[in-house]
Amino acid sequence: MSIALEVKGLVKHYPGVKALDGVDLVVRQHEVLGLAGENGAGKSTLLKALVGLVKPDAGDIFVRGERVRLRSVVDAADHGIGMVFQEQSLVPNLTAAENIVLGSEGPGVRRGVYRWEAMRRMAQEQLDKIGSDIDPLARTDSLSFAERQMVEIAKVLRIEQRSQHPPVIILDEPTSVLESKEIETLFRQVRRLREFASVVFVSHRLDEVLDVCDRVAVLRGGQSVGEVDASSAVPADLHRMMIGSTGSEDHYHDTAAQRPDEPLRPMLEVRGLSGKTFSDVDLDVRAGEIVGIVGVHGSGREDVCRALFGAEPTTAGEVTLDGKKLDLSNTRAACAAGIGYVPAERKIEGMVGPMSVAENMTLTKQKARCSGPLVSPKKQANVVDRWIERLSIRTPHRGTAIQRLSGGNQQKVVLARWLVGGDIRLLLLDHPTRGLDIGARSEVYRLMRELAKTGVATVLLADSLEEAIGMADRIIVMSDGRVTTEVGCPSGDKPTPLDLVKEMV
Amino acid sequence: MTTPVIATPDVAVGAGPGAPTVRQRLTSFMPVIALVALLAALTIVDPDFLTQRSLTAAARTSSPLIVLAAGATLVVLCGGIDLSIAALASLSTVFFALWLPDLGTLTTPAVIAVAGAFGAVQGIAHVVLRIPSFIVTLGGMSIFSAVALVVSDAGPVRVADRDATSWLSMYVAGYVPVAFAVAIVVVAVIALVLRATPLQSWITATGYSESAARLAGTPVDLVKVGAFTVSGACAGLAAIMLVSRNFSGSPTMADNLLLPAVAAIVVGGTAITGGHGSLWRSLAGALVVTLLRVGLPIVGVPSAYEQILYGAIIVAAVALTLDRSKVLTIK
Amino acid sequence: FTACSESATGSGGDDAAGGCDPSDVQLLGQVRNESNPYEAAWLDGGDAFAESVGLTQERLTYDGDSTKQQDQIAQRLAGDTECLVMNILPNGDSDTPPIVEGAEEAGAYLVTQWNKPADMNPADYDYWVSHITYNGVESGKQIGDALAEAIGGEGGIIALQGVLDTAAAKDRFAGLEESLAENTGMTLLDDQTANFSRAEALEVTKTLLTKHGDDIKGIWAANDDMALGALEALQQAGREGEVAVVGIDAVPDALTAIQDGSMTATVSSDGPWQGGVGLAIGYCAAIGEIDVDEIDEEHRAFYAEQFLITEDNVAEFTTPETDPADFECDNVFDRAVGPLS
Amino acid sequence: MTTPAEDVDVASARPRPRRGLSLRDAGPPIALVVIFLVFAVLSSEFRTFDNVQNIMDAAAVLAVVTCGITFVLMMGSIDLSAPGVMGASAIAVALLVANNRNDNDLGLIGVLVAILLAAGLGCLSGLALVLLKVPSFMTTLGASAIGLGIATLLFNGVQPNITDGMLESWAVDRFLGFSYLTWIAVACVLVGWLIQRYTRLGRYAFAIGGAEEVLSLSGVNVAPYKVAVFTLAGAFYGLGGVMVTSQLGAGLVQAGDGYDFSAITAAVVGGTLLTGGRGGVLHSAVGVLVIMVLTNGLVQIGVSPYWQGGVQGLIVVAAVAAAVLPQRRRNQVVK
Ligand SMILES: Nc1ncnc2c1ncn2[C@@H]1O[C@H](COP(=O)(O)OP(=O)(O)OP(=O)(O)O)[C@@H](O)[C@H]1O
Ligand SMILES: Nc1ncnc2c1ncn2[C@@H]1O[C@H](COP(=O)(O)OP(=O)(O)OP(=O)(O)O)[C@@H](O)[C@H]1O
Ligand SMILES: O[C@@H]1[C@@H](O)[C@@H](O)CO[C@H]1O
Ligand SMILES: [Mg+2]
Ligand SMILES: [Mg+2]
Repeated sequence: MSIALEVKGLVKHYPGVKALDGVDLVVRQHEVLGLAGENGAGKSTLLKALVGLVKPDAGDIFVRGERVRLRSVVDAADHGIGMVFQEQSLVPNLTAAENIVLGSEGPGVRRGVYRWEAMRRMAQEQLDKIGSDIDPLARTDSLSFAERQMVEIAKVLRIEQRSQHPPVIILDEPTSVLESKEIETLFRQVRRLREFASVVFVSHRLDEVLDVCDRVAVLRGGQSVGEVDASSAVPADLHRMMIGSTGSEDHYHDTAAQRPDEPLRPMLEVRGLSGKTFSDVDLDVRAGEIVGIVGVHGSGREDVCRALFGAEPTTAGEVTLDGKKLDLSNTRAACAAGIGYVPAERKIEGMVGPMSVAENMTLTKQKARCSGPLVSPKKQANVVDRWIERLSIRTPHRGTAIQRLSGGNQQKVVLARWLVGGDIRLLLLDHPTRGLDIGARSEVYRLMRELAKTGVATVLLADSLEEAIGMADRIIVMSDGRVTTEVGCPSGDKPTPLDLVKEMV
Repeated sequence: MTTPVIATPDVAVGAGPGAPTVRQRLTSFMPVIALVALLAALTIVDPDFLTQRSLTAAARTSSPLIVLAAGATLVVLCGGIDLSIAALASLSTVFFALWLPDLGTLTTPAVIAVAGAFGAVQGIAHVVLRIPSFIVTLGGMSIFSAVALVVSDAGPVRVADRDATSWLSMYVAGYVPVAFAVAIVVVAVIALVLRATPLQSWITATGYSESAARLAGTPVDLVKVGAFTVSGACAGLAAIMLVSRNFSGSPTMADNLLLPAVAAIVVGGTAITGGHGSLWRSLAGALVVTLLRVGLPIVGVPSAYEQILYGAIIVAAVALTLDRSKVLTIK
Repeated sequence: FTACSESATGSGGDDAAGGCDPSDVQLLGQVRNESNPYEAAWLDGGDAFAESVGLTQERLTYDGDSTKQQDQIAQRLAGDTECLVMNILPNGDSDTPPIVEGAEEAGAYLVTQWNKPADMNPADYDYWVSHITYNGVESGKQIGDALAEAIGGEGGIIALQGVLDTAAAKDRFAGLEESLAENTGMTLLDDQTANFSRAEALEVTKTLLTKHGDDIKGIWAANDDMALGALEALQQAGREGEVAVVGIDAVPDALTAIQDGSMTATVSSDGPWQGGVGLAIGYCAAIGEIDVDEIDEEHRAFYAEQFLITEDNVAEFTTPETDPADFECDNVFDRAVGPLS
Repeated sequence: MTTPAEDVDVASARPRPRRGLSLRDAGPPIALVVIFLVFAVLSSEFRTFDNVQNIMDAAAVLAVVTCGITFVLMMGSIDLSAPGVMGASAIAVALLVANNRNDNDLGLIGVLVAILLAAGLGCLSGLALVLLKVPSFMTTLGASAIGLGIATLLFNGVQPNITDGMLESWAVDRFLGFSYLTWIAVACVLVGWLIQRYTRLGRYAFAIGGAEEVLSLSGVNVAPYKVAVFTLAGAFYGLGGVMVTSQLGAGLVQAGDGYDFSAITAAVVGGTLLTGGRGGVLHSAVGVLVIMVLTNGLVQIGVSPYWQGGVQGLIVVAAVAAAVLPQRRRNQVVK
């Protein structure tokens, strides 16, 4: 197989970090290459260099044997390289069709004038390829997260039209927000792409990587540390390479009984909670209990979470925490009552990008940075550094802007925000492990369990059914804004995903 | 690790690459550099410009603008804008002149408090009704103007008792106008309070990303209302400075200070989109704008060319002062 | 504030000695802007005077911005004030006191025009040589009377007021009210402000024309700019010639309009003369030709002569020119028609 | 393989995504109708056809200026250059068509040149924005000052009055009861809407307000579009300046006074977001009518001139508040 793309000795420094430290990588034609590595290993940086968004400090990129300097996305596209970014990148107020053809409208725009019908057709063609039934003329911001992801993939596939050469298509964590049906469609598409293109695929779900890829290259600390043949490797092999030692197998699989034996005291009681997208929700969470909520798109579970945090209006219902009635009118009251919330859309809602790790971490809990009403920089530094260490957050410094961290590390900071005060009672976690590597996930799981042990109640909207089953003590099934069933999930007597799916339909 | 998470392990803290680089330090001095450059240019054109008397006059002249800009900077940092400051300052001059005979020494605090309250009302309208601050304060601007016209009976109100504001016309150590010193103190006090308390990070978070701030439990609404309140109070104080110079209140006295005040904020390098910036930058910005407003004609630039130069120089000044690494997209 | 002192400098304060060498005198004229004909002509008049005595005039404009005016004056007074003569159009009444005090302290000869607080008098100061204005009540009444005559003493009129918080606007409107009291057949249907602006007058007049329709027989405008805007509105409504229009200022366009019959009357105010004579008075005081202490009380603050201009006498005013004789030290008060009331 | 939690096919249960207009666009028109009806009830003069005509004629210039500013606001930028740009074009056109100051008689070509001058000033704001990376707030403020400077230079102390029959007739002659200026404004709104809906420039302006960085990631070089939008806006202001000159029969340096804030207000009242990405020319047209109906109505019902500004401000705030009511969300960002 001839080589489509080769990277030699790529180096990229950021203030305080060597994101890439002499990476070598070979992408062959007609293969799906997996790229694995912990959060912050340099995957996204490497891939961005391949589409001209990151200017490497040293090293070479060869496309079909020819050394190239990629200056921009257009430049890369002309060389047949295209990418779906880890963070969504669609224009929300344009139609899906426009997003799909954006920047290379071809016959969709003639002499600066839009041909809406042609554009719709072009977009439809792309969407058909991936079997999506999204309305091409729908405004993108009216689509769900997953639908938008499909639009992104439909968009990157346009590269076929752009370059005469077999394209290289890069997918940076495309599955982290997809449903399994959509993932299957995507994988079918990836396999189809292999017929005429090369694909670079990144995911933190290692089984997934091994499933769809032919070969997997592993990055660690900005260096290539080897590769495996996907057909013969198991996730543990990858994981070992990623962390450089024998990794603990501690996944979300419930290991030992964690709960104290005495009956758990009820902490959160929700009665008849109704809002725009949910109604008559009853929910109990006891101290030290993790309750998972599962449901399909539009089940309203996210809005219930937000409502409990005072971030979504409610029309009826009563909520008590520790027997005290909760004020649901604003997030301040929720925080004061000891509730913490980790939103799914980290980039927009979870963190304040330009602010430092330290400030993001201590935004909420004044105890963590103040003596009296005054900020004590020393105290803040102490607390923050302690948590950086505690959660193994990879950051050059507590003063680094959080937007410079890798996704997984950003998530840890967001989570830490609720812990630094030491007064957390109830955690509402919306896809808390989205985009996290295995290690980080285990960290988050361990953290959740430890918090549970200290009596913190948790509501978890999990990334996958397995995660929900593994972590939760009880699972609530929601559909159409209502709670339909509750499935017990005690350690030692866990249901299977299949059992759950049965309950859900 | 099996220690309960709530327990707190000890970790050594090291200084490191989080500290600002030389370049970052330089960009934060840009407003001062712009100021010095402008002063130098004016001096080259007219060497008489750089005298102690002249600088003292410029300092005194700039005081109300500094105070106005400082207050409004808080609103801008939160991501909003306050278009009412000038009209509110005009109204405050009228209040001061009208109330002085009855309230005496209490007039100053009373005017500042009332102006602050008017600011607060706008802030509350903004956060409760969810109307863009641009519109709320534009409405505020016309309402304050109307009230000022009516209560003043559409004319200046003389201040007979000049002693009430004469302290602002004095000089500290013979050279520094008290009004200027007060302006500096206001900037310093607000800046210090922000810095010493969580307010700074709340304001910054609100300005950069309101939704993330809110979901982090930051008191976004309170912070905004607070910013409008301080902005209003600063308009009140600026009004008193104007009265101390004009010996009267007038319903349109400060109206023309709106654009210079906002220009001062932007020239200082504070991002009009919120988040990034500081009061010190606005202080430097206000001085730059003052020098341009009074300096160009004084050194003999003819009126039409003065406008053209003013336009070109403020743009150039912002090109110099804005730290683009802190502002993601320039709109 | 124990460390505070009264002033940053020690200059000024002494008596207006007036011993300047004519060539040392610095002349400064300040108006709102150079983008309207009246004020541009004012500064040109100042230039003409300066040239006649071999000097140049420093031209300052402040965009109708009170604070900018104060800032400029303060800055200028912090510079070289030796033998400085200032002829200034304060933006509003309340802008005059600080200018006067600044000039007094710096020892600069000051002439102000149009606006000053009623209770403030040049006679109480050493360097504030004179204040010149036109009698707004009188001019407002004069054009009111002319309007009454034009509509045959009978019918409705509308009034366009100036910037509400200026003395000029209020005095002129007071004059109209006097005229209304005398011409009882004339009724005021509506009064609105158009802020001395031509564009605003156009819109307001259009609206009032639809509101009152044919009841409107005349339009009283507090200045010519607004009168000209009203004329445009009439033209656009197809009613030109049917409604009488009066204004104040005698700007060239208004004179043309009077000539061609579309406008009824205006009142002269002579920009070039104002620009020249203000500097001349200060200049004469600076070089000692005039002793400030000995100026008649009634010349320290006076109304300047003004004329009602109608079709009959408009020809005399169409080409206003400065007459150097007006600016000779003996003649500078020739147009004074009485002290401010 | 892991099984994502949302593992069941009920996607069809989702409401269909919205494609066209929705309730949240209905606020401003409703406000317009309500305000109109209130005045109509309060004043018999207000509800005459003559007065409606008058309102439309009075709205013409603001409508054209607002058309221009809408594109800028859609990008999330701001434009304060209208006063200077309009002043420059007003003086320029007055000096280029038949007038009392010189022998020029360029007619329509003069109009075109004035608009080009204005477009050039707009272009200058845009260039400073993309090349110097200075926020539009400042570049347009600067461009306005430069425009006023140029206007003052051209004005040169003597009022230019136009004698050009064509330009004068625009304000006076009528077609179907409305002045030519009003029809010009209608045409501008239409052209503006077509640009916004059917051209790359318009859609990209909209997209820039939505997510500028995404356009760059998609390989679109946004800089030329930004410059083009400011240039287009400048051209609209230029036409506005020409229209003011036609109305007043004279070129005034102050022709554009106050149009910056009133145009922004009109656009926002119409539902255009200052943060960009929402609204449009039709929204703005509704906003312009709201403002003009208010201005006119307050005079018609006889509110004291002292209070008019204040009452208008209050109603604008109330109208916007009412219009945003249906779209209020808890965690909504309002700047
Ligand atoms: N713009 C930037 N400025 C500074 N540092 C950066 C920047 N982008 C990335 N980094 C740093 O470079 C390193 C590699 O980041 P990168 O995003 O490539 O990781 P990743 O492997 O994609 O991680 P994840 O799996 O979490 O997405 C990280 O330490 C990150 O903090
Ligand atoms: N009945 C409805 N009417 C309008 N919008 C709805 C309705 N149901 C759901 N939605 C929209 O879809 C979203 C679905 O709710 P939510 O995201 O809480 O469900 P979810 O199961 O967590 O979805 P996901 O699988 O995408 O995480 C709501 O926020 C809302 O925008
Ligand atoms: O007569 C003029 C008026 O036109 C107006 O400008 C104010 O007062 C005078 O200056
Ligand atoms: Mg990544
Ligand atoms: Mg979800």
